[in-house]
Amino acid sequence: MNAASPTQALLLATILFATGLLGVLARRNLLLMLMSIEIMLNAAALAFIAAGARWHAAQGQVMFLMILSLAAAEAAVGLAIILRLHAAGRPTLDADTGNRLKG
Amino acid sequence: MTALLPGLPPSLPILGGGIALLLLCIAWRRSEARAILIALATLLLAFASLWWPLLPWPGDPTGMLFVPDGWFTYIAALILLSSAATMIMAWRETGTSSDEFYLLLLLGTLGALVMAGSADMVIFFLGLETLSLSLLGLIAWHRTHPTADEAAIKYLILAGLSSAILLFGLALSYAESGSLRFAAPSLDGQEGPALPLAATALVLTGLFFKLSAVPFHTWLPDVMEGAPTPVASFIAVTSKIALFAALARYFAGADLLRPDAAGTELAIVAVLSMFGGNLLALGQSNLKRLLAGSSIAHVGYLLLALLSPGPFGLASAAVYLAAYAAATSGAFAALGGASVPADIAGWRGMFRRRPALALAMAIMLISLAGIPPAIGFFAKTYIVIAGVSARRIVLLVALVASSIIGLYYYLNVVRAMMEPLPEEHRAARGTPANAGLIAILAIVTVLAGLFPETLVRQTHSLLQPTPIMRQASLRPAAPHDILYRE
Amino acid sequence: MSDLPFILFSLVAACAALMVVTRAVPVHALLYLVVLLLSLAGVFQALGAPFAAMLEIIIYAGAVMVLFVFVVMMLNLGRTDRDRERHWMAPGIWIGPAILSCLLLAALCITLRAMPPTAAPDTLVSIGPQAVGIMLYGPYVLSVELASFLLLAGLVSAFHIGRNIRGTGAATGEA
Amino acid sequence: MIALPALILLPAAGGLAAWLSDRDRQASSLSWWVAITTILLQALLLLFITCTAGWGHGPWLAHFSVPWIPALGIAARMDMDGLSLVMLWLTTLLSFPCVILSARDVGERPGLFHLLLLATIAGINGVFLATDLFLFFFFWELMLVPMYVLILQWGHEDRRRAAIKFFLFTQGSGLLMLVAILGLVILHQHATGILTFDYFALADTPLMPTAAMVLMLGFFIAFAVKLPVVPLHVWLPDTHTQAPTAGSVLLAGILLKTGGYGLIRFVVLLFPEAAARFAPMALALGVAGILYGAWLSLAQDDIKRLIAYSSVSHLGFVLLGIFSGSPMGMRGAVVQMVAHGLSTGALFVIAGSLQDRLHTRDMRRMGGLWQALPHLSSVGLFFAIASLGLPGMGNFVGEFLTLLATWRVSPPMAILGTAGLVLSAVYSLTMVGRAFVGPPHAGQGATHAPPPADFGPRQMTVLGLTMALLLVLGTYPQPVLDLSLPAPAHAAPQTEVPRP
Amino acid sequence: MDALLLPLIVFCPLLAAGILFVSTGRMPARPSCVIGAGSVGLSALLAGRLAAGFLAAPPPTGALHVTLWSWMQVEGFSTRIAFALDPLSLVMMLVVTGVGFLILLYAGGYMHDDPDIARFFGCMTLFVAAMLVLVFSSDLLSLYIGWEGVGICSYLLIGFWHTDAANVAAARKAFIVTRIGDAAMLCGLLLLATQAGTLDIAALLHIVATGPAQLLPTTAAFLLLGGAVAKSAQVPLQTWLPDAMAGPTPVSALIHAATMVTAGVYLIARLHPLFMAVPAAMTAVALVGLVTLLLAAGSALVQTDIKRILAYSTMSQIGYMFLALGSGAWQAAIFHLVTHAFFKALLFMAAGAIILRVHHRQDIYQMGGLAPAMPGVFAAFLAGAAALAGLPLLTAGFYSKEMILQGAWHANPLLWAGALLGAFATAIYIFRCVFIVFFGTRHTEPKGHTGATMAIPLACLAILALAGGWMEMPDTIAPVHLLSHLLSPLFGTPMAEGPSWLLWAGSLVPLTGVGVAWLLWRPRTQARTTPEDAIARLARTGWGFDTLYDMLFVRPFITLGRLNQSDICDRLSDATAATARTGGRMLSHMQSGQVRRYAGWIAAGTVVALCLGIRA
Repeated sequence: MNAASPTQALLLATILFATGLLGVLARRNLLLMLMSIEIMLNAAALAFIAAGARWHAAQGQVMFLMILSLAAAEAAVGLAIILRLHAAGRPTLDADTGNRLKG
Repeated sequence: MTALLPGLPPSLPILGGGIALLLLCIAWRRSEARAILIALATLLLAFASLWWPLLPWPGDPTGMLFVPDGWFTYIAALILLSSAATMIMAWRETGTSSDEFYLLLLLGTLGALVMAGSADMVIFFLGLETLSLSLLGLIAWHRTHPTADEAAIKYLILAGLSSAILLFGLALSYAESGSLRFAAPSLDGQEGPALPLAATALVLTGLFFKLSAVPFHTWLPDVMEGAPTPVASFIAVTSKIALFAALARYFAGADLLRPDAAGTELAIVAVLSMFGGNLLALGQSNLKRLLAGSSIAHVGYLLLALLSPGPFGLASAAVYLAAYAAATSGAFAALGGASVPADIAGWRGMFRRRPALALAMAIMLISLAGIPPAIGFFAKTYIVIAGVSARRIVLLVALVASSIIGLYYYLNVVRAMMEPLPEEHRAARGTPANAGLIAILAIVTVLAGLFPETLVRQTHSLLQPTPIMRQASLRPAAPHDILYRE
Repeated sequence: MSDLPFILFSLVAACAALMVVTRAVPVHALLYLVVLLLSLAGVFQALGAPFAAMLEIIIYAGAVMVLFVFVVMMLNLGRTDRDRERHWMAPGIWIGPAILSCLLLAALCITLRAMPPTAAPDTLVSIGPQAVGIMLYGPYVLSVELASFLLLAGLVSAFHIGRNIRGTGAATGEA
Repeated sequence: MIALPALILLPAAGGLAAWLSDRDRQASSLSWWVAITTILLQALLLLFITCTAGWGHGPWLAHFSVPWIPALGIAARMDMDGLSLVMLWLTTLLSFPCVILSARDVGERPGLFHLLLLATIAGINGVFLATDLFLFFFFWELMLVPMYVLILQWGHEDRRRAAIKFFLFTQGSGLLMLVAILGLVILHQHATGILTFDYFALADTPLMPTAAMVLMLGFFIAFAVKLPVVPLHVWLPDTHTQAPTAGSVLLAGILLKTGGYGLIRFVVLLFPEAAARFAPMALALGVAGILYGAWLSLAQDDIKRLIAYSSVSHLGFVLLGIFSGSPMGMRGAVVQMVAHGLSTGALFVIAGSLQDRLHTRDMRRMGGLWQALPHLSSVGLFFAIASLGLPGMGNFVGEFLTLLATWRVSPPMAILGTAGLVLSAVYSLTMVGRAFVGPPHAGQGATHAPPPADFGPRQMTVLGLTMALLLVLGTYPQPVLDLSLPAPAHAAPQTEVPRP
Repeated sequence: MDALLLPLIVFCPLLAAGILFVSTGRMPARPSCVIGAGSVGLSALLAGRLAAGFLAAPPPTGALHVTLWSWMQVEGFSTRIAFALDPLSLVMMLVVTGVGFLILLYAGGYMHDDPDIARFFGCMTLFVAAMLVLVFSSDLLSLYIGWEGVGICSYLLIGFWHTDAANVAAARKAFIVTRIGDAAMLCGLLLLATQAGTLDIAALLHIVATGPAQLLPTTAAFLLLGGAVAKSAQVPLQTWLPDAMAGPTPVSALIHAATMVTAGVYLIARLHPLFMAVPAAMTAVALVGLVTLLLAAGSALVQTDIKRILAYSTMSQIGYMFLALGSGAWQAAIFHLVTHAFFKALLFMAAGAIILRVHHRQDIYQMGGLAPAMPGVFAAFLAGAAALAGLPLLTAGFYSKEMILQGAWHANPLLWAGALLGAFATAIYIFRCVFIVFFGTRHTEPKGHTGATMAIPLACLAILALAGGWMEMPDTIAPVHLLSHLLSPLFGTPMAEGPSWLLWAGSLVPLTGVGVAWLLWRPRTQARTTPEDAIARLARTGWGFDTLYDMLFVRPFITLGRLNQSDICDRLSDATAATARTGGRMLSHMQSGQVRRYAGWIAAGTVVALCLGIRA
């Protein structure tokens, strides 16, 4: 079996996805949570490309483009919010403490 | 041109045009009044265009990116109306430089419409994320509110997480079937159904997150509390309507009565949502959080309708969506118009201070609780008809039991409003536009409850989302079909 | 097509991802993220998606990561932040997330193994920019339009949020 | 007959008028007069309906129907038979003490009070008339809302808990009934292909025994909560205790009767076989209610609670009668409902007056009231005696007939029910002994407050008429007996009932 | 004419009751008396007129039937408010109206300074009306109206002086204890109505006589006996009667001596074919009577309260009547009922006159030596006592008691022996009372004098108590059988008389009793006391029945009720609510505000859904 098969790529995507999830769940730093989400998005993108390769179709890459634009936009907004948080009193970017919205 | 824009409903370009126009206006000179006028006019135009489509809908979604069928038309009408309600609520409530607010609202509405009408994963995904990103801006609108940032970052991270999960699910689905059609994988003729089911599970996570079904609901109370009131209304109403429409579309061809994993998961989530939402609201003293819990519970009821195929299933869901939209919008409008803290203590004695407002709020809550004569009563009855018709006994029991919990907290608010207040002070009034909105919604809620025939007839015939065939992919997958290879 | 680059890039990507998740210093994590993205570009290339690989490098590893670097720099993190980060990453905190991730991984792996064979032969064909472009500006032209709205939404949101940073910062500073 | 919806619209409109007439604060008693006028008009209207009803043209006396939600087969359909007529008269008659005695002295916002009172009455009238199941359920739920507000706004110290409990219990069980109604509708649709909520059409639904049982239970629980049947009675003592006097009268006098009415009209007549199979259980529940209610009634210190538990006991007889499976028992149950409405309603008026005068409901702080309030006490004594089932009063007729009907089915149950009569004597006389007679309570003499006012001519006239009604019912119950048998569900009135 | 007269007899007191109740508090004392006594007097006159007509020309069917209206008519059961006048009800009617009138007349004097006199007369006239309904009804269910009606009047009158908690408690006890019997009776009625389909007495008895022997008569007879036992204060439901003396003395005279308490006797006599069909029931009736008469006589021996002595005596005498009923000596029972009404009413009224004069004291040891002070009352009391003791030849009680002894002898000599023992004790206790009250040292100075309204009834009743027995005499003395003859259409001819030594025994035993009483309680220098041993104490408390019932039934019932005052079902619903609230708190806890935890929930939900998908 060809090692570079789409199935193997999907496996890699899964591993990356799980790792990203691990990061989101385990890290307390908002910045690193954001990075972990980027990993997960990349994993999804990889999965699309692999699927496209599996079906020999270009739609996987179309979707990749869309994910890319989402990732860019989300990173922009997310980082803006992080900066605002940082400026407005949560300099540690700790996700666990300082929450007012709860209960 | 028509070949390039398969199935595009005319309301979408109208919204797009409106957005562009608004952008230009903002670039030219900022003015809140002009912004809201343009936005409302856009919505109105889009609304009108629902009845005069440029392109006739052939009834077959094959090869189309959008499915402008009856279901879409109805949902789009609800989305546009509730967006308009949100805008009226937001008028003079959102502080300075608020014309961008309307821009974002229009963008969100566009996303919602796209989502409700999409037949393709790409389109759906884009709609979803457009809505999501504009919501981010809306949630974080008030720079002075210390909770706005928190709400926004929570929404950002959780929405990102759920988007990733959704995307991964879509990718798996694509990998499995080679089709980007936005429909639940059919399980017929498959050897091992595990992969499609796993893909569905992941997709459902993404949808449930946005719908805030238990256990994916945790963000909703926090975000709604942190967001400006009109935005909370937008999240609770417009966004949910669109997502529910998409969910219904996703499962349009599937047999949900079959005890496979997707049906089971939906049923479990429905039960959890009913109880979870109501129990969550039970312990809340903040009205926004309470309404968040209530909206979670209503998702559960809607899922019951979705899970009850048959002549009443989605028709009842459609009626319920309308009832829910009217009542929830009304409740938020009242919240916004009251100019008091949004906790129960702040609403005490409201019947003495602002009797009309309190009455309207009471009507909305009664409708949400499903008590006659408000429309919520009929809508809930209709959903129960659907459930009974499909013999969803467990779900019905859950509905009854959780509704009783629901009654408690809705009435608790009504009770608080009736309590006498030691000192008689009059609260500031909201804008006349908001007052008018509240009045209209209250009247509609009661009148529709007394005479639901029109609504029923509207929804009775139209409303099955057209199933999207999975195999009707844009490009059938076969080696010889690869047109362009390097 | 050679298997070796694919395997190599895959390994690097997996390791880099793990490093990103476990670094105490954000800049280190960021650098590993860039490594991850680059190796992913390699994987894309190996999968026959050169256009995607290029975009990954240019836009992702380039533009998006620059944003991150910019923010990390603005945050002005120091030794105390690193120590705090270490403290946050006590072993106990990893148990729950690790279990969940492993379960997810296991479940997905099981399903992937059950993936039915496709009608297509198990060979890889390269789908270049041309094919993608035709697809993009053919049937999916609407999605491009929509993507522009998506970006507009992101832009407006980010603009609105970002516009006020200094103001609020100053406000807190004064207070 | 257009007069049937008028029976619902008239109180509603009158209530609105009363509310509007209270806008200016000067004439606060104006709304009271409006309310009285409304009730009088309602009585006249009912008299008119009684006179012009289609006597002799079959069991159904009047009919009204317009489509409401035709898409779902829902119509605003009302039919009146003898049973409905009796219950409507009971409602109308009891509205008088409600308004004339209790609502007169309501503190603030009398207009709203009258609006809610009349709205409740409108809802109750609707319940007694509706023969479209959806319409019935609509009214069934609708009558609760104003009642809830009444309790909440004008109730006593623990009113919040009581009001919400009342609402949750009745509404929650109502939801079960809704599911049962819809189940029946859907089964009917499956069998015949017609979607309809029409009572007469649904009565002909062919049902499997199990399905019939399940649906019957859905209805039964809703009505059992309302009636109330032990152990679903728990809302009742709290609610009665905390409700304002008019609310208690309305609750005890009429609202509970909707449960009995529903049991007859919907449980027994729609599901005769299932009801017959369920009868032993229901009889046992009835007896349990009689004994348990009486027992707890005896243990109470709060006079309103005592009366409330006595209601539980009395309405156990209604359950016995309804499920005895014979027309006799059903007639007895109806008489018992009417008599209980009159006697317990009056007792609540008295208890409410006591609370107004003494600012307590605790019988440990009463005693010897006869000296200060001879009229009130003698009236109280009369109704206490009526409620213990003295022959010659309406209560006895009801109890005797239900017991007789029960004896035919199950002598042991009837014997246990009869034992309840002994207990009813015990608690009634205990109440009299603790509140009205005996040495005056020590605390009363100490306070230098002016002696509480006794019942005046207004109260005595209304209560005297109530007494007279009870006596007439006890000695000449035949008109009620003749009317009270419900019309069979299968004998639908084909068209408009011809005028005689 | 007669058909109109019969309801009119009931209606007169009923109307008076209505007027008196409505006018309570506004009508002065004298008109109240006039209306109260007058209405009953009018009834008595009408009754006399009716009786005369009846005796002169008895209706061919043996009874005069008047149907007033149909009460309830439903499927398979109908009942009417219907009156019938036959010899038995004729006798009862005369007793009720006649004695009732005399007592009301007396009450006019006795109660004249009570502020609530209108209420008193209202209750009294209502009682007379109810009693007449009881007597006249030809339908068991309308009889039950009267049956319960007299019960409630008894309740109202025992508790007439309601400011005293003891009176109220006594009234309640009286009503509740009799209500237990009433419930049994109601069961009996239900059984009869179910089995026979009617409660019309004539039809019912016809069915019993002709119908197939089955369970019906046995059970029904015992159930009805339960009602009779309670109403007539027989063992084991006798405990209420002594306490009932808390009411005004005229009440005790009318209700708790002359009329209401004999309703049980009347009921059994009225339904005698039913009881005759069940030998076991007859035995039970006789035994109940015997036991009661002995126990009550024993209690009466040691009482110190004059009214309680008379109350126990009443129980004892009704025990005689039950004994007679159980022996099948129906005429004897009715005869004794009549004479007992005379002499016991007399005794009570005389006692009332004494009590009024000695400052409302009722303890016989605080009286003493009253004979010179009130000779008229003494004479009346003596006449009553003699009749009660059954002193031979002169007194009415002698003849009726003789007849009962004869009947008992025929039924079972053991019964006779017991009855004779009772007669002995009767003579002792009543003359103990006479000797202590009227002879010896005077402990309390009487005041005032006994007015005419009280004296006239006393005189009338004294004459009746002595001469009333002459309407029926043993053949040995004189063959007079007026009453038996009158009643014979109903009960058949009375049984033949026994050997003549029975008469001698019956005559000598009371005389011996008087002698014993004289020996024990004749006027002496040292204080006369009652023995204070354990048996005496037990007897004084009515043989401990009260304590027993209290421990067995009342206390557990009340205690458990108190424990459950807040309703265990209520707690269950509260628990449900608490569960919901806990659930809400748990969900709020889930809402910790930490975004990582939220992400965890999402991930967990996803994983669970995935696992579901794989398993499926």
